[in-house]
Amino acid sequence: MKEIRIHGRGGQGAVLAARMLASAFVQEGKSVASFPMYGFERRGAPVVAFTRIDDKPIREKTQIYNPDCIIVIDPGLLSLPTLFTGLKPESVFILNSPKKLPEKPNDNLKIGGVVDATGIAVEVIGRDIPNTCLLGAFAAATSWLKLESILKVLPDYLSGDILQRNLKSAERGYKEVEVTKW
Amino acid sequence: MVETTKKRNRVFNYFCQDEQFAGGVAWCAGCPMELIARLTPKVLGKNMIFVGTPGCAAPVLHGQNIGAWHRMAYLASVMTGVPSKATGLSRYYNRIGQDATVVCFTGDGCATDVGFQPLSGAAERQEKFIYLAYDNEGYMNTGNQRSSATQIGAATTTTPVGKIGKGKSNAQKNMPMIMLMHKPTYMATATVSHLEDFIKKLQKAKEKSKEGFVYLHLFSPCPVGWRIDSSKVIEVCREAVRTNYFPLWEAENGKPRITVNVANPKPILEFTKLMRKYSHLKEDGLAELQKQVDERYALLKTLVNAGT
Amino acid sequence: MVIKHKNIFKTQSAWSNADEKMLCLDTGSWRTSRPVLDKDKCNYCGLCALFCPPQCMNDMGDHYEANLDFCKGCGICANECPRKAITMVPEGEFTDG
Amino acid sequence: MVSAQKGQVRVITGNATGAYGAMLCRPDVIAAYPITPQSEIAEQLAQFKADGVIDSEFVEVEGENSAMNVVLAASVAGGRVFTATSSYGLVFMYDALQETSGFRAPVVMVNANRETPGIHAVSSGQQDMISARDAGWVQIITENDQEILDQIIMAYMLAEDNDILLPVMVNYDGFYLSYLAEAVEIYQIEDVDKFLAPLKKQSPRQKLVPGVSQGCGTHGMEMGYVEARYKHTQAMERVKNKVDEIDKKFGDYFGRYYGGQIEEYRTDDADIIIIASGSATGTARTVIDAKREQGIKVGLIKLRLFRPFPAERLIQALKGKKAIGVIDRSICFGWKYGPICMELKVLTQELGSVPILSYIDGLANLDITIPHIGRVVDEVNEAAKGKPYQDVTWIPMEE
Repeated sequence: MKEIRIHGRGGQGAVLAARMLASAFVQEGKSVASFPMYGFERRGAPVVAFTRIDDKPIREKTQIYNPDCIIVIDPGLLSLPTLFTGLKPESVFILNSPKKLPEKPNDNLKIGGVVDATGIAVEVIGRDIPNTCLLGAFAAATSWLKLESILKVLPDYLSGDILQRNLKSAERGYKEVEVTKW
Repeated sequence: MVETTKKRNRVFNYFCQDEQFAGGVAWCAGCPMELIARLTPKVLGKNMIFVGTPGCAAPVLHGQNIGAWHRMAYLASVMTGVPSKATGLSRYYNRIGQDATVVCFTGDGCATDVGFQPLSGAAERQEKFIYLAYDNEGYMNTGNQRSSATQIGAATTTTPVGKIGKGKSNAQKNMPMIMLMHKPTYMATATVSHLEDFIKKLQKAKEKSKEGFVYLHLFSPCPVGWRIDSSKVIEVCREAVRTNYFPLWEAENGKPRITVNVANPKPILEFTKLMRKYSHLKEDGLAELQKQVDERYALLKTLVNAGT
Repeated sequence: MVIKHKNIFKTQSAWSNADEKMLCLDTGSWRTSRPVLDKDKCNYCGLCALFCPPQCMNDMGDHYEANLDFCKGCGICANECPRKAITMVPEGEFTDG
Repeated sequence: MVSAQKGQVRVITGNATGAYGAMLCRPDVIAAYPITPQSEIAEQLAQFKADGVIDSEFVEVEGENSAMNVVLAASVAGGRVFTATSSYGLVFMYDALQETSGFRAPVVMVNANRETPGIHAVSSGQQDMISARDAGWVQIITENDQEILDQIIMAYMLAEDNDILLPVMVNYDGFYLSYLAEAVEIYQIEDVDKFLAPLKKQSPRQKLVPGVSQGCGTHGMEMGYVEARYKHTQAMERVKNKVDEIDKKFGDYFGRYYGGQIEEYRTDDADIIIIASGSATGTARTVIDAKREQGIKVGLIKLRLFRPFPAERLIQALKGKKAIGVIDRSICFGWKYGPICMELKVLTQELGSVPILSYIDGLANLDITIPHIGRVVDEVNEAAKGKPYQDVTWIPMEE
């Protein structure tokens, strides 16, 4: 089983990203479970979303304490003291940032991917919704699933012009992510 | 011998159905609500269905075990659920093409107080049924406690007159006006002293309830709680109209129109002297009551004039 | 010993059925006075019948007569009669009352 | 043996699943009012209506109390109805809940479990459901999204059965299942029609019809009241076997079985049993497997039916076991034990003097974690060996 934890803020699409990710893995025959944890739904408030993927049915219904991958949608959340808590050895870190990746932020990290998802989203989508771009980056950095699987499920969540722009955003995330292996 | 006209009173012609209630039912002698309850099905006809609540009407509207006091279909409800239950019924009957005139039959306590939220909600959604509130200005069934429909100065068991207490200290909630602001498809005030006016409004209510929400506010003084001689109850209704204490009007789609014009309204004393619930009021108390009546009537007139 | 109770309701839940059992009270016994009509004064206008809360005035063709089985003796008919043709008379004055 | 065709598999949340479940059963009247964490159901059903997916009457009520009253009345008039709520919404329905069960209206309602008492916890917990346990409803608790969908279909089969005629509340953990996206098979609506078709072959139930001299909600006077209450409790008793029967029929038709009143997991040769409900049972299975590998003979009972309480099935499953641990996601004011544990204690005579350990966990969105359940298993195991044990443990307070 792989466990992915996504940190974002209300309105950035963390919850949707977790769900899209789950859908994409279903395309590849995996079992999935994804849920967010928040109280009141408020724009700007920190949100954490969880996605589990496995070859066999997933039974656990707890929050994720020992993630295999952390995706940070809002770079401002890098200062969260608990961000890397419980990280498994050899895990993956995906960051939305216009800057370079910080030098191996945690000992347990094996792969880091950084992409200016906000920049790309503003350019392609016209708004700061970096989630689909980060999914593309995730696919490229982890190789846990194909970009095509992500592109294939986006129409379940989006439609029309916005869908087209998000498809493009995901593709650019896939291509433009800067991957570091430690 | 007095010459008899032998002409049937034309009000009888409005009745399309026989009496639906048992001859003897447990409502107080002289209660105008009994008259309202008995006339309503006579005018509305066969496919009317009652939704009733605890209150003065309930012991008769609702049966006892398998027995019933009337021949109509009914759904019993607690105070909070009446308009919502009527919504459920009218929506379902509408869906299956069943002809139905759904009538909520509630007192002012339910309409103005504890059951107001769903009433307001159903009105806003323009649910297709008739909400009939018989207003006896308090919780008469439980022993004459005040409701928000109780008028200023009135003595009730929870606004008693005593060394300090002078009856209810706040003015009555202007329920018809509140409902007017919901812009129901049709609404009207009525009372049983003006029978033809009342019955015509019932007929219109039935017709309009096929299009949207209908609210009827019926003045229904309580001989027991208000301490009125039971023979004078219709007279009290009449004086309520003649003093403008309870003006008779109707409104289609939010446009009010006075249906019974009172050219020279009598002073409020002509109304209050018929009952003992105001008997403690001195000049200032009566003046305050008169002020409330005048203000409310002025507001109504303003809206009537603005609408035309 | 278990006493077997006979079902009141045929259904699972509690429903009343007027066709099976129409309830009726002897409200005539509530009365302390009864309406007495002076036929000479009556013009058959029908207001007594229309205003009667229990709607228990019988149409006799040229006048109305209270059904004393149900008349609660409220006196509205007497008060509302425009010709003052109805008088409320205490029940004690009637041998059957 | 499965006769239904394969449905469409979609990754959707528990809330959306609830809406799909309702949609598949073609309700005549739906009324719903939004409340976290259930709002998505109201939204999704409204969207179905807007898209023409359902032709139900959809009433956008002004509060939960009205939602229950609307569906109650439409149900009494003969319709199939649906509503959904959570937490204070359920509490706000309380008078109407009593009427609905008292009128024996086969209403199906989804309740996304959320905390209720005074402290305004916008978070998961079963306290709402527990505070409505004596409202005369059938209460069923589900574990995952697919089970929500399946249970709604089974709920109609149960509620509208002429032997039952009771409202059914389908519960699932708010925040956990309400927002949990999982792959869910959404059956073909024609298959659901076929599955529910036997309901139409029953003799028609009593209905409220304008122009017919019948009234619903008559004053139950003396023996009338007693009789109605007696019939209600008798129907509650019948629910138990009916739940098992429907589970079997459902499984034979759609291919998924849930065990009926309770689901037993590795209980056959178990010495000790953990009882849990809702989403925590999924996590518990993982723990049971791990503890089995350590040589602890532990099994799990997932409580699906909470009202009526599945006493007979539990006695059967628990007979001869050496210790029992019960995990409650709510509390029971007036007793120190959790509510499910308290109910289980009624069976002490049948179960013998076996240690029953009560655990309170998972209140207010706190996780019922793998280590938590692991601790429960270890302590129950020690108790089974005759060691002294703590009666009640509030796990988060002792961490």
